[in-house]
Formats: sequence, structure tokens, C-alpha cells
Amino acid sequence: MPDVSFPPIHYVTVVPHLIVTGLAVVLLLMDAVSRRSRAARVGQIASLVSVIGYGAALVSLLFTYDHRQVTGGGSIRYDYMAIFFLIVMLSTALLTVLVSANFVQLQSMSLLEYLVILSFSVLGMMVVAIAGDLIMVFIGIELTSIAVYVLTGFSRQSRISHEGALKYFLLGSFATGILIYGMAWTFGIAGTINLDAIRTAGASIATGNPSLLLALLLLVVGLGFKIAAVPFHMWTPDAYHGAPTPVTAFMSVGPKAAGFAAMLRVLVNGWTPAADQWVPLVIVLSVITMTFGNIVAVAQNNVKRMLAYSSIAHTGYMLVGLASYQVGASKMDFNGRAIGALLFYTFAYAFTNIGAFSILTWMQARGRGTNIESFRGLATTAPGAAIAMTIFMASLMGVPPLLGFFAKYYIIVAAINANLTWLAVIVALNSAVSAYFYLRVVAVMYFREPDRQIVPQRTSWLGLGLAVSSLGTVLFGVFSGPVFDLARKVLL
Amino acid sequence: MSGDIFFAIFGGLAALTSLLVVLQRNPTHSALFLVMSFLNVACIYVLLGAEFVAVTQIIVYTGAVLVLFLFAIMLVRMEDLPEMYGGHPVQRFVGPILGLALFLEILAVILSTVPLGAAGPFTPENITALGGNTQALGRSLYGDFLVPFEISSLVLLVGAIGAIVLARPDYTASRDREIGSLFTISLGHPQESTIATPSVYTVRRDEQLILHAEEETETAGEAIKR
Amino acid sequence: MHPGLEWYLSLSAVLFVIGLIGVLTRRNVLVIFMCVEMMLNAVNISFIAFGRAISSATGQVFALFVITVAAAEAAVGLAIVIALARRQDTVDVGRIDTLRE
Amino acid sequence: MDHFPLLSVMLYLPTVVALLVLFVPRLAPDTIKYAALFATLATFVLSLIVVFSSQQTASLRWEENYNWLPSVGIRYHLGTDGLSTIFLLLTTLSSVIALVASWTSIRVNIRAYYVTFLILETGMLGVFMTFDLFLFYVFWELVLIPMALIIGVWGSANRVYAAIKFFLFTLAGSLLMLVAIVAMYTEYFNRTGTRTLDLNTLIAIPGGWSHTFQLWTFAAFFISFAIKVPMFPVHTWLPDAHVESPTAGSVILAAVLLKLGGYGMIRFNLALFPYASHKFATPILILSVIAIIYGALVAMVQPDMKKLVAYSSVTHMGFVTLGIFSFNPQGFQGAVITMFSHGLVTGGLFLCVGVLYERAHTRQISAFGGIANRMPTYASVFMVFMLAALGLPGLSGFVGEYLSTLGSFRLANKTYAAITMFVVIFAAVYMMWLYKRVIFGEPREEHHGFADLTRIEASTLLPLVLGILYVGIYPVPLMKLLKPVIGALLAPIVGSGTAAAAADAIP
Amino acid sequence: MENFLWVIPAAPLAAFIITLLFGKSVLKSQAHWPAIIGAGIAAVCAWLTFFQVRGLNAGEALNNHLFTWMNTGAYSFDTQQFKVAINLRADHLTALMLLVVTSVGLLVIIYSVGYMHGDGGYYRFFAFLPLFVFSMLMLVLSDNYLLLFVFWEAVGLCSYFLVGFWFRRESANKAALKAFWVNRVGDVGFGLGTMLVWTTFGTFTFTDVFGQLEKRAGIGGDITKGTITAICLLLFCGAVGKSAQVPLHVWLPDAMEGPTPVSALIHAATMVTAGIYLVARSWPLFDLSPGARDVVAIVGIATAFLGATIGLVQRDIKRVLAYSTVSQLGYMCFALGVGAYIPAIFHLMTHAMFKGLMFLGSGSVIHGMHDEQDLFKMGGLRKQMPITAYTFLIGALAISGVTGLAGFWSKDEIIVGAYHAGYPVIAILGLVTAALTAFYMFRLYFLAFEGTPRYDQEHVHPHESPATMTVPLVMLAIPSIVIGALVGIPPDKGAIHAFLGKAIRSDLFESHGSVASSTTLTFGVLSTLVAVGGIFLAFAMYMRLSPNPYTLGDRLHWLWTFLWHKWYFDEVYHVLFVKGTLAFAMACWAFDRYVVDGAVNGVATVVGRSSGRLRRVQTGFVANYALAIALGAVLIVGVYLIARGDIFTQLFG
Repeated sequence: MPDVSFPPIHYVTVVPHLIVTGLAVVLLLMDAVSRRSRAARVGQIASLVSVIGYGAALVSLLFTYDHRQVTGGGSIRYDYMAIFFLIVMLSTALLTVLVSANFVQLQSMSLLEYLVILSFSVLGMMVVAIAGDLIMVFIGIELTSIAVYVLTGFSRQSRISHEGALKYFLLGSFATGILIYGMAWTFGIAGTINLDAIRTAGASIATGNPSLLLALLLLVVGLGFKIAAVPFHMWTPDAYHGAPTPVTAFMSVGPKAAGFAAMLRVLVNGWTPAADQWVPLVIVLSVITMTFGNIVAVAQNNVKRMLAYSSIAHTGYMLVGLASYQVGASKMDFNGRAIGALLFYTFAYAFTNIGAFSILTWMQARGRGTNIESFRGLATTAPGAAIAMTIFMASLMGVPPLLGFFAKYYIIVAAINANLTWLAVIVALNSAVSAYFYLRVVAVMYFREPDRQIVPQRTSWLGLGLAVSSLGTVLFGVFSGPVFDLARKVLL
Repeated sequence: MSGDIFFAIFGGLAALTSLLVVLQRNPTHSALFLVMSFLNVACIYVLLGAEFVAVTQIIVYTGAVLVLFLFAIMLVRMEDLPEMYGGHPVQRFVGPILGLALFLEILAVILSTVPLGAAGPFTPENITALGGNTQALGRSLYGDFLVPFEISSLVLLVGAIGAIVLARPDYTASRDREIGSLFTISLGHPQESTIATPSVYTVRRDEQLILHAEEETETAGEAIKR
Repeated sequence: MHPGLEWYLSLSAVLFVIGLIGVLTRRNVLVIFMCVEMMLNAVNISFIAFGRAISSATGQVFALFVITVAAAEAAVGLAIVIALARRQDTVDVGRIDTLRE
Repeated sequence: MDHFPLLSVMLYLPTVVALLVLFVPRLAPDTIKYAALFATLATFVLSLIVVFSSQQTASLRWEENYNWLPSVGIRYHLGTDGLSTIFLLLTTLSSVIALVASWTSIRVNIRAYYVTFLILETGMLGVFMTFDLFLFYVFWELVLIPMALIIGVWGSANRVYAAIKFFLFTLAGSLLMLVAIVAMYTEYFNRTGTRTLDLNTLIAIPGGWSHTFQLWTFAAFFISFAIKVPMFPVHTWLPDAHVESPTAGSVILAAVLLKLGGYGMIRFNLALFPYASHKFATPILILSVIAIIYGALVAMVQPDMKKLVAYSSVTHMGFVTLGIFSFNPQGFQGAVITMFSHGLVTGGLFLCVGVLYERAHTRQISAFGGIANRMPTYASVFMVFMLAALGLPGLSGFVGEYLSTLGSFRLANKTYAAITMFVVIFAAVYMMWLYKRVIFGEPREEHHGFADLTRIEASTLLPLVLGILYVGIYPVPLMKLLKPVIGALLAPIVGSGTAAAAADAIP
Repeated sequence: MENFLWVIPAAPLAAFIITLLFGKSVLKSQAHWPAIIGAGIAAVCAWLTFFQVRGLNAGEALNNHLFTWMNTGAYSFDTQQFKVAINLRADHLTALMLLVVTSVGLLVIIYSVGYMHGDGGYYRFFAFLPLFVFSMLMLVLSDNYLLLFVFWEAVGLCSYFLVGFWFRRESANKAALKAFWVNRVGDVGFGLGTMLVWTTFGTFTFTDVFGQLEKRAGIGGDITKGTITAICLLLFCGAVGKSAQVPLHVWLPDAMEGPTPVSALIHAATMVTAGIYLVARSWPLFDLSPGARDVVAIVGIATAFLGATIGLVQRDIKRVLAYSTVSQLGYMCFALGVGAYIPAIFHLMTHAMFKGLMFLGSGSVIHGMHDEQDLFKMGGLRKQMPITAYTFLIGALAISGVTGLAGFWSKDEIIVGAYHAGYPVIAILGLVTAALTAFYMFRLYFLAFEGTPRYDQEHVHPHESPATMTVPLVMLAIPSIVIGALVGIPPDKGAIHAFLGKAIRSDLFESHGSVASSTTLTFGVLSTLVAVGGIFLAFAMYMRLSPNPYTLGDRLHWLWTFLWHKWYFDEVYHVLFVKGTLAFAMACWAFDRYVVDGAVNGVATVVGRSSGRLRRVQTGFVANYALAIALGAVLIVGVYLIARGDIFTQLFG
């Protein structure tokens, strides 16, 4: 009769989570206390508090860096992958706060509630990052998703925001259903939901076993939805287009990173023995996602929708990192670099994509739509914004020496290491196709005359956000060494 | 022996009622059948020796969640709820076929050897020794899964806040409703917000400092649709 | 005396598939949502069935968590539906397609 | 003396000035122009230092070799040998000239123009200095955006189509090259266990690259360079880019950007893949001969001056590939000198067309005639460039063309040289026919207002004329610069060539 | 041996630079002085060199190394080092050529002062003339094939400048282009020839090339006969282009568009003889390939005959002289072909004198007649322009080969050489051409200077040219009379044969023995008879109208039109080459635009259209999205279970 033994929880591993929870609580209190009339002032303070909070969480990572361990009875798995994902997620949160502070207020939405829900979503992602078992993955994914459903439907005036939220919600819950069905089967055949235990149990299961396949595939389908891989991507364009732009910025990076974290936890930490089953599937998914995303993006006239399809394409590129996973102990270093390439890509994609969406926010704050025509002659009317947008577009295109190029470079190295040279060629061709629609934006900005002036608007937070993301895109590109070194140690 | 009979009854009923949920034209009927389905499922839990989950199922799931559904159905005007004229024409055939295919696949997997994992600590003897299923559940829940438990509280918190933020009648935005629409019960505020505070939205329209960013995207949306 | 694991799994499979068909074919948001709840329920059955088969309580714990999450989702989901309903006269999914292409 | 980071200073001086110009608010246009001029002139002086300090060893001068991304084995490796010294000189010289040429012709958003121009210069210099494949690729791509912007923003009528076509054409090619670079990186790692992309180490891979691997990697590199050269089938972006880009843009595009392809072929294709070079020699020679004849023929019937000069570039660059792939010192020297002289000659020709465009705002040949009467000095300067373009002995064009053709003559199959020699007639035809229709003949009344060369225009054309005469009359210093490079580069090829030749004699 | 060879070309070059830079601003009307001084210095040095070279014995020469032009460096793996230096070398052949070029050049420049008086581009003319003289001097002085090729093209360029001097005239521009392009056609062969020389011998320098011949080209040598013949033929291509031999002769008559002094200097005396000089210089190669020599002979005689026949019907005074030059060049060419190298050079020298004289004479006629060039609008000018007339008469007599005068000795030796070398047919044709030459020369003389004036007297008042023009005429008339006898007697053993013999040796006399005095005598008589016959026939037709030329023309109408259209060469070339190339060029351009660009734009549209179609997949209906997910799930599970899992073995196993 096992006596009650409470497994020790080393709180040092969850310090960032505690900080963010504290932040959420503080924001809730501020919302409750403040009067409706001084909403703007309180909003600004709240943004400042959020920035400090996330900053503190990021800094805390430095101190807890050495305490990597599995704790909380297997629920918490604080390793290099967790640390890297936490960095990505917290920097995404920081940038999102910067980008959305002014916009939310201009749209007459309550900034405080926005920040509260945002912090919960970030918390959910962080939970997935340190997830040690399937429940943590499930709870983390659900927490993020629910918070993002709310955020998507946040802008009350616009009907399409609700429509986007509804679609995202329905399909999200449908996909979650499939995901946990997969988890049920995994629990069944592995006997446990702890990832390490699954790995040891998985070794003994015959690779061709149907139930193993069913479990794996249901998991991949469920997670495929979260990262918007092609057959399951349908919600992305509508949700991204419907949601208010800063939320889209957050959605395109945050939850996607969480999706990838979940996928890596489940497939790489969990089902490693069954790798020769799911790697071919991931390869196929990455090719379809890349190609579909790029080709459809070519025909888009709305920059926001185009960026939505481009985010699908970039999911394809990221999956290449996972697709280069090779079975076999000798390949550990290669795998480290392959998964590291994927991680680095999420990091790079965070800065660049949020930057791109912040330009869209900047445009919308000044009374211009997100249609490509509204970018006409931006180079003359707002040179600063034009240069920033060119940097982001160039980085997405993969032009050296920017961040996007290095991300693609590491991915191509990973693919060729796993002698998937043909995949690398497909990545190259896809970036050539993608170059067209990114260049089209730059072309409209620089080569066309402006049709109307920019409505002047003071958006200090947004300016700061823009500066940080564009600087990040340039500097982290040239100094990508240390970042990739951290990412490379993911499997140690 | 007896277990089989009970299982057959409850399983059959559960399957039947859930089928009726899908087939019913009127959502209220669907909701009611769903209640019956959940109750049957609860009985099956009892059969499986998971009394605590059965009770939770009845109280939380059937009691709270489905009641929420009924509220929702009530809030949303009844008569314009679409009758069961089925999904998209193509959808009506493809859906069931796909479902059937998936069912066959899963059935095939079930019938093939399912390599069960290693036995866990809670054998029937231990459970009786502990004093029943709930005790065992408690040990496990507060033993290995304390951290997720804490986080699940946050999930509920987000659920609550989200619901309030979204569903609160927005005193600012003017409602986009045709004239002569019937009243709708909104939580706590009289039917039409008497305080005719012009929504920030409309005020701006006159000063041409329009934040028609969303407008812009909507019209863009329309443009695409056309 | 008790039916084997396969029976329970097939029952959960039946419920899951019916839920799936419901989601695919129905056009009313609420009904779709109910079907999703049904799918989650089916998953709970498999969890508990597996739990009993390998005599581990984790199955039931997971089921509990699923229920809590389902509750939270229901709350948010219905809030979205009501918000959308108030802003628009139908909840017929078939006619909500301004966001397309 | 070598440890002074001359090359880095030279490389980043333009960018630093560009950033200054970009971020210092409220700069008067003239201050911007003079700052940009200072930057290009300073780089020119630095390049002169490099030229005069180079001596007869194959080892790199002014070498800078630091770690950039150690975990991935990428190094920041700059250096110059004979070959890159020549191209550095050409780049800095044509940058100064192009900049001065755009003194009066660029009037709309001047600040952005000079910033783009300076960044372009950094990109170009970078390509010629790096000895690390990754850094080479970075600069190779970096050059694309500024050039596309220059064509797209300051170009004429349908500049957007030309800019996008130019950009996508080159980008598609270079992406294949990226895959090839990474393939070599992994192959080298699998074989030796060290991660590096340093050119010299890759060349000296123990056991040499396997033949099949060499073949497709060579092809990937070659396609990217062939687009840039441009070679026959992939050249259609050049006329559009030239016609639409402003005068200074055309000068830089012709003088330097086309040389990136040629330089790349020498530095990478020949050095890394001796065996594959031999296997591909025949098809490339055939393509070069086609390019030479085809370019000349199409140039003959062009109504637009810039298009004519653009197609003449295709011809001249045909000589380059002909010279390179005949694998002998004469062909090699011929190729490099053709590239150098083509930079001066075609740069000059575009400037001349620019001079006329500034006055008549049209490039159609039919709109001109009898210019000699109004603009005698212009006519004589144009004459010098025209004669150099058709390869008159005593001017730089002849040295390059004769040596390249001689190089191809030394091959077993003489038909290449025989056919190539005919271009001498076609070159004379299209060049002189252009000259006659534009310069000679009765003066037209609508040209009465044309002033002869202004001081600025003369100051851009004069150095080019002197350069052409110098290279034409006394090319020995250029050849001396190239001698060590040939020694280091062709020896293995001729060596492996004989082996490969034994395998299948070049027809 | 201390020499000042470099001064000879340096002087005209300096003149060119000075006139070019200061002509317009400083010198203006006095722009001719630098040219005259430069040519003068060159002439003096040429004479000095001539006497210095006379002192040398066979095979020796004055050398003067200036600087290394090209040197691609020596390499371990490649034996052939490409090293070309700018060296000047004057052996006996070059010394003679220097004399001809400088003396005729000087006279022409002096003559031009009068002729070009008051012309708009006065300084430009006197800049290009010394440039031409410089190029021609460097051509004859260069000691290797590549340097010769360089100045070969430079000379062509100068002819382009000078023919197209009056660039306002469309016909002048077209003629200049035609001249340069046709020369370039020849240069293609010549360029390939120089390359073949280098690849076979490893060097360009004459002495080294000819030095290697005995060892390597002999019986056991590694150089095959075929290579030598190929080299000779390719070099001869250049000669054909430059010296206007049959296929590429079309440019010379049109080059008459240029000012007459230009025609005199370039298209009579110097440039056109470059081809002959080239073949003469490469005599050792031609000696070793009789096949190549036969080709040269045939082309030569054909050109001679063609030139003479077309000359019969020309109306323009300068065109007659032009075709006569083509014919005389044909003479020199077939002389080389048969192996009579020295007589060819001898004829080159004499021809330079009297043809220069006649051109200048025609220049002064045109000057007098206010730019009237049509013979049938002249007549009886002897009274108004006595000096021109008489000097022209001397020239005509010399060219017709009347005994005693210069032409007789050189032309006769050529015919004798042809006969002696075993080419009786060529000898006979030579005699026939001599007859025709005599006829059309005196036709010109009688039409222009004798008979009744056919110009309207009121407007046109022909007058004798000023001294600056007549003095050169006289200066040229004297050698036209004397030079033949002075150096040519006795035939084959005269002063010139001794002098040139040191530089050129022909196997003609070794293999066929010395010429019997009887044959020389008979041919002497024969050629005199032929010449006198020709003159008499011209006198009869044009002075006495006995077989009236006008009616004769109508009766032999087909022959007349055939000759008038210059054997239809121009028309054939125009259709075949000009139109052919342009059509092919247009086809290439169309290929470029439609095929290559078509493919590029095609790819773009394909991607665009597929993107449009794929975009419609996004229907906006939630149900469709859910369907997609479910479909994806079912497919993946199905495929995996069947393909990878061992489902069947489990179920039915």
C-alpha cells in the first residue's frame, strides 16, 4: 500500500512562471481598483508593469540557468529546450505588450483586461515549455488557446474579430479532442503519461504496432493544428485576419512556439523510439506546408492575410528542422543541431514577424488599412517605417546578413546533414517564390508614389517595439553565434 | 455476467442518445439528449469503478456545462435558429463517410493486439485497502499531478475572465441590429442601453479621424468575398 | 463478469466518431459545440477504461482535468457565441464566411 | 604592415558614411553628395594602397581571419591576391565615377539614393575580398537589394518590372548556390570532422572531392554565376535592367556587377572543382561562342542605345567565359583583362549615352544624328570608347579579346576561335553603325541647344579614357598581378586536366 | 649599331599629337606645319637609315627595342610563354618601304596644303595624315606579326577617318564604314594567322619564326606542310582585305569619297601595298608552300584582269585611277604568287611614284574644275593646266609600260618572272592586262586633257593649281621617268635586286636558273608593242572617234552594263551578307524576346494562376475547415496503418 509521498517541487525551476502569475494577479487587482475615467493612465502603468514583469522573468532565467532538472513528480522538465522556449516566449510577450499598448487604447478596448489575458496566455505557453508529462502539455496548450480565443475576439466593434474567434475556438476545441484522444491511446499503450517513462516504454513496443501508430498520428494531427501545418491550417488565415493586429502578431509567434514545444516534447522527448515512424510524416507535412503557404501568399492583396499565409510557409520551414531528426545514438549531435535549428527559427521568426505585424499596427493606428495599396509610397511619407518594413520583409525573405537568413541557413544545414538535400532544394525554391510577394511590398513602398498623407499619431510604445524588433532582426543576425550555441544544446 | 448486461444497457443508451443529439433539428432537444447521454456515460464510469469521476461528470459536466448550453440557447433568439437543413450539400455525405472510415480504422486498431503498458500501483486490492476509488484518486492527483492541478485552476480563472470580457454588453459600441428586433436578455442591463452615449466609434466618424482600420479590413473582406 | 477493455474502447470510439460526424455535418454553432463535448466525453471513457486495465489512477486524473478544461472552454465558447449573436443575427455557421480566400 | 585591418576599413567606410547620411537629420543635398564622394574617394585611395602593395606571391595580402560563428565553423576571412586586387581597383574606380555621374542626374530623394549606393559599394567590395564561402554568399546577396532599389526607384518607365526581374533572376540562381555551399560544408565535415567554409581549406580537402559530387556542385555554383555574367540562355534580365536603370546604375551594373559572376567562376568553380571544370568545359565553350555571336548580332538591330550597349556586354562577357574555360594562361589573362577593360569601356559607353539622355531625354538612336557638329569633344571621347568596344588594337578591348581568343585557339578544337574571330566584324558593324547614325551626318535643328561636355561629365569620362589607353598600351602590370594567381589556380587544373583529358579528350 | 629608327615613327606621332591638341585653337590655318615638319624629319631619317642598311650584308638589320607590350608569364605547367615586345627592325625590304612611305607622304602633305585650303576641318585633316604616316611606318618597322597586325588595324582606322573626313556627306560615311568593315573581314583571317603562327612557333618575331623553319619544317621536322600552307593562306586573307584583291576589293573604289591627297597617299601608294609587304615579308613561309603561292598567283591575276576591265567604262576620273590601282596591285600579287618577290616590290615602288603622281594630277584637275570629276565633262585642259597635263602624261606613259619609263622595267620583270616560273597563261594575261591598262589610261588622258572642252565655259574656268600642288607633281614625275632605268637595269641583276636580294631570296632563280637574255628581250619588245598598241587604240577611239566609243558601248551593251556594275560584286554582297546578317539578327532578337522571355514570364504566370486557384480552397465555412482536419486525420491514419503498420498480420495473422 503506497503511503502518501508528495514528490518534491523545486520552485527554482518555475520562478519565471511565478513571476508572470504574480504579474497577472497585480494586473487583475489594478483593473478592479481603477475607475473607468482614468482608464488611459492606468493602461500606461499596466503596460509598464507588464514590461517590467516579463523582463524580470527573462532575467530570472539567467539565475535559474544552472538548476536544470526534472521535478514536480515528473511534471516539470526544466532543461535547455525549456530555457530556450521560455526565452522565445517571454521576448514575444514583451514585444507584444510594446506593440499593442497604444493600439488597444486607440481602439477603445480596455488595455488592462487585454494585458491580463495576455499574461495568462503567456503563462500557458510557459507551462508547455517546461511540461514533463502529457497533462502539463494538455493543460498548457488549453490555457494558451482559451486565452488567445478571448484575445482574438477582443475587438468588440469589428464583426470579423468575433467570426475569427469563433472559427478558431470551434476548430481549436475539435483539434484538442483529437489531441487528447491521442494522449489517451499513448497512456494506454505506454502505461504512463510521463514523457521519460513513455520513451522507455515505447522502446519495447513493436514499431509497426497499429495502436502505437494510431496514438502517434492522433497526436501529430492534434499538434499539427496548433502549429498550422497544412492539412490543419485552414483556421490560420481567418483567425489572423480577424484578430486585432497586435493579437495576430502574438498569435503568429507565441502559440505557434507553444505548439512546437508541445510537438518536440511529445515526439522528441516522448516517442523517440518511434522516430522512424513519424519522421517521414513530418517530412511530408513540411513540404506541403511550405509550398502551399508560399504559393497562396503570392495571390494575396491584403498584407495581413499575406503574412498569415507566410506564417504557414514558415511553419513548413521550421518543420524541416524536425524532419531532419535521425534515428540512432551516433546522430545525437546532428539531431541537436537540427532541433536547435528549429528552435533558432522560432526565435528568429518571433522578432521578424512581430516586427512586420507591428508595422501593420503602426499603419492601422494612423488610419490606413492593411491592404497593399495603403503601403503606396510609404518610403516618401514615412521613411522610418518603410526602412523597418524593408528589414522585416528582407529577413522573412532570407536575405543575409539578417536574422531570417541565418535561420534558413541552419535549417538547410540540418536538412543536408540528414542527407535530405532535395528538401533543402525545395526550401531554396520556396524562398525564391516567397521573395516575390515580400519584394512586392517593398516595391509598392519604394517604387510607387504615395496617394495620401499619413495621419500623424503619437504611438511611443509602438515606436519602441518597432525599434527593438528591427534592431533584434539586424543584430541577432550578425551575432547569431551565442543564440545558436544555446539552441544547439537542446537534446543534452 | 451482470456487468455485461449493465454495460450493454448503458453503452447502448449512450450511443443511441448521442446519435439523437446529432440528428435532432431543434438544439434544445439535442441538449436534452446530450444530458441523457452524459448520464449514461456516468453510469459506465461507475461500472469501471471510477465513482468519483462519475459523480464529477454528473455534477460538473451535465449539471453546469449543459445548463450553460441551455442558457446560451435561451439567450440566442429561438426562432431564427436554423432548422436541420443539414450542412453544406457536399458535407452531408462526406461527413458520415469520413466518420465511418475513422471508426473502422480505430476498430481495427482495437481488435489488433493493444500492448498495454506496465501495471500501475492501484490494483483493485490496493484500492479497497485504501478505502475506495476516491482515496486512490486523491493520492494520485495530489501526488504526481499537483502542478497541473494548480495550473488547471488558472485555466478556470481564464475561462471566467474571458467569458465576462467577451459577453459583457459593451456600453460603448452601438449594436448592429435592424430596427424592430425583439428584446434580448442581456446580463444585468436593461434592454436598450438608455444612456445614449454615442459610441466612441461613431463620434470619431464625424471628425474624419476615423479609425476605420477595421472598417478598411472589413470592406477588404467584402471586396474579396465579391 | 466485466466486459473486456475492447468493449469500452469501441464504445468510446463510437461516441468519438458520432461527435466527429456531428461537428462535420451540423451548421448550428451550439450543436457543433455539443458534439465536441461529446468527443471529449468519449476520450474520458477511453482514459478511464485504460486506467482500469493497467490499474493506474492516472486515467481518472486525466479525465478530471479534461472535464475542468471542457468547462472553461464551454464558458469562453458560449461567451463568443453570445457576443457574435448579439453583433449578428445568425449563428448559422454556413453564413459566417466574410473571412475567406 | 599587414596587420592593419585595411580591408575592413575599406569595406565598412562606405556603410558608416551611409548610416551617418541616413540618420543625421536635415542634411543639405550638397553635403550628402560630398560626404558620399568622400567615402568613395577614400575607398579608391585605399584600393590604390592595396594595388601598389601587392607583390608576386600567391599568398593573401592584408589578410584578416577571425572567428565569426565558431560553433558552425564560419570565419570572417578577408584577403586580397592578384585577382581580387584588380577587381577592387575596378569597383572603387567605377564607384567614384558612377557617383560623380549621378551628381546632376539624380534629383528625387537624394539621401536615399546615396545611402543605397554606398551600401551597394560595400556589398561589391565584400564579394571580392572574402575567402570564406559563407561570407561570400552574404555579400553576394547583399548586393542584390541596393541594385534592385536603384533600378526600381530611380529608373525610367517600367522600372518595377525590370527591378523585380533582376532581383528574382539572380536570387533564384544564388539560392541553388547556397544549397551547394552547405552540401560542401557537410561533405567536408563528414570526411574530416571539422566544420569550416574557408575556401583554401576546402580546396585542399584530403583526397579531393568525389567526381559525381563535383559535377552537381559545380553545376549549382555555375548556374548562379552564369546568370550574373550573364551567359546566353539566362541573359534577358540584362537589357531590361540596363534600359530602365539610371545612368549611374547602368555604369555600376556593367562595370562591376557583371564581374561578380566571372570572378566567382574563377575563384570558386575552377579552384574547387578541377575535374568538373574539365567535364563542363565543352558545353560552356559552346555557350560562350553562342553568347559572343548572338550578343553581337542582336546588338546590331537594337533601336535603343542602352539596349545595344547591354547586348554588347553579353558579347564581351562571352569572351570572359571563353577565356576562363580554355584553361591556359593566355585565356585566363585574356578573361580577366576583358573583364577589367569591359568595366571601363562599357562604363564609358553608358556615361556617353547618359550625356545624350540628359540632353534629349530619349535613348532612341533615330532621335539623334550629326552630334559631332554640336559636341566635337563629346564625339571624340565617344569615339575612343567605341573603338575600344570593337577591339581596336592599342586599346584595352583588343588585349582582352585577342588573349581570350588565343586561349581558345590553343585547344585541340580550333572552331571556337575561328567562329569567335568573326565577332570582330560584327562588333565593328554594330558599334560603328551606331556611331555613324548618332554622331555623323547633318546636324539637326532640335539639337541646337546641346552644350558640349560639362566639367562634371568630362571629369567622369577622362579617367576611363586614360584607363583604356593605359591598359591597351601597357597591360604588363595587370598581367604581373595575375601571374601568381594563375600559377596557383591553373596548375592543378591543367594537371587534373591531363588526367581528365586522358579519360575523355576534349573534342 | 647606333641608330635612330625610333625617330622615324616618333616624328609624325608628335605631329599628330601637337596638331590634335593645338590645331583648333593655336594653329588654325597654319595647322599643316607640324605635319610637314614631322614628315620631313621622318623622310630624312628614312634616307639615312637607307644608307645605313645598304652597308649591312644579307640577313642583318637595324634593331631597336622599345618596351615589352604583353607578357603572360612563364609557368611550370605551360611551356609556351606569350611574350610580345614593341621592337623596331629595319632590314633592306623595310628600308625601301620607309623610303617610299616617307617620300610620297611628305609630297602628299605638301600637296594637301593647297588642296585642302579653306576646308572646315583643316586641322583635323593635318592631324590624321601624320597619324596615318606613323601607323604605316610602324607597320613596316615592326619586327613581329602581332605588332604588324596592330598597326595593320591602325592603318585601317586612319583610312576610316580620312575617307569619312567630310562626315556630313552620307556617301562618305558609308564608304568609310565599308572600307573598315571589308578590311576587318580580311583581318579575321590575319588574326587567326597570327594565332596559328604563335601556337606553332611559340613566338611572333619574324627572325625567330623563319629561323625555326629549316630545323622543324624540313623533312624530319614536326611542323607539317599543311600548317605552313594554312598560315600562308590566313596571312594572305589579310593581304586580300587590305590590298583590295578580288573578293574584298569592293571598298577601294568607294574609298575615293575621301579627299584626293588621301586617295593618293593611302589608296595608291602606301596602305594598299601593306598586303604585298606582308606576303613579301613572309617569303620563307610562302617558299615552303607552293600551294599557297598558286592561290596568291591566281587571285592576283584575277584582280589585275578584273580591275583593268572595269576601268574601261568608268566616267569618274578618280574611279578609273582606283581600278587601275586594283589592277596594278593584282600585278604585284601574282608576281609574289609566281615567286618573283623582288620584281613585285620593285613594281610596288614604281607604282607608288606614278600612281601617286596621277592621283595628285587628278586632284589638281578636280581642284581646277571646282570639284567636277566626270571625264565626259572635261576636255582640252592641257591648255589651261600644262604642268598637270604633262606630268599626268608622264605618269600615264610610265604605267602603260612604255620602254624606258619606270613602269616598263618593273612590269616587264613581273611578266618575265611569271613566264620563267612556268606560268605562261598568267604571263599572257599579264600582257593583255597591260594592254588594257595602256588603253584606259590614255582614254582618261585624251578625255581629260585633249580634245574639245565639254564643260560650259561661262561658269567653269579651269586654272593651273598653285605651286604647292604643282611642285610635288613635278617631284613625282622625275622618279616616274628615271627610277626604272636607274635601278632596274639590267633586269634581275640591277641595283634594286642586289639591295633587296640581301633581305629576300626566292627559290625561283635557284630552281629555274637565271633568265635567258633572249626571253627578256622578246618580252621587252612584246610589252612595248602591247603598250603602244593600247595607246594607239585609245587615241583612235577618243580622238579620232573611228570606232566611236559611244556607239560601241550600245552595241556591246551586255558587256558594258556588266562592267559598269563592277561585275555585280556589290549587289551580290549586299543581298548575301548585309541583308542576310540583318535578317538573322532580327531572328535572334525575336528568339530572345519571345522564347527566353516567354519562358521566364511563363513561369511567373503559372505560379500566379495556381496561387489564384489554391486561394479559393479557403472557403470561409467552418465546416469545411473541420472537414479538412478530419480528412487529413483519416488519410494519415489510413495510409500509416496500411503502409507501415502490420495491421493485416495482426488482424488476419
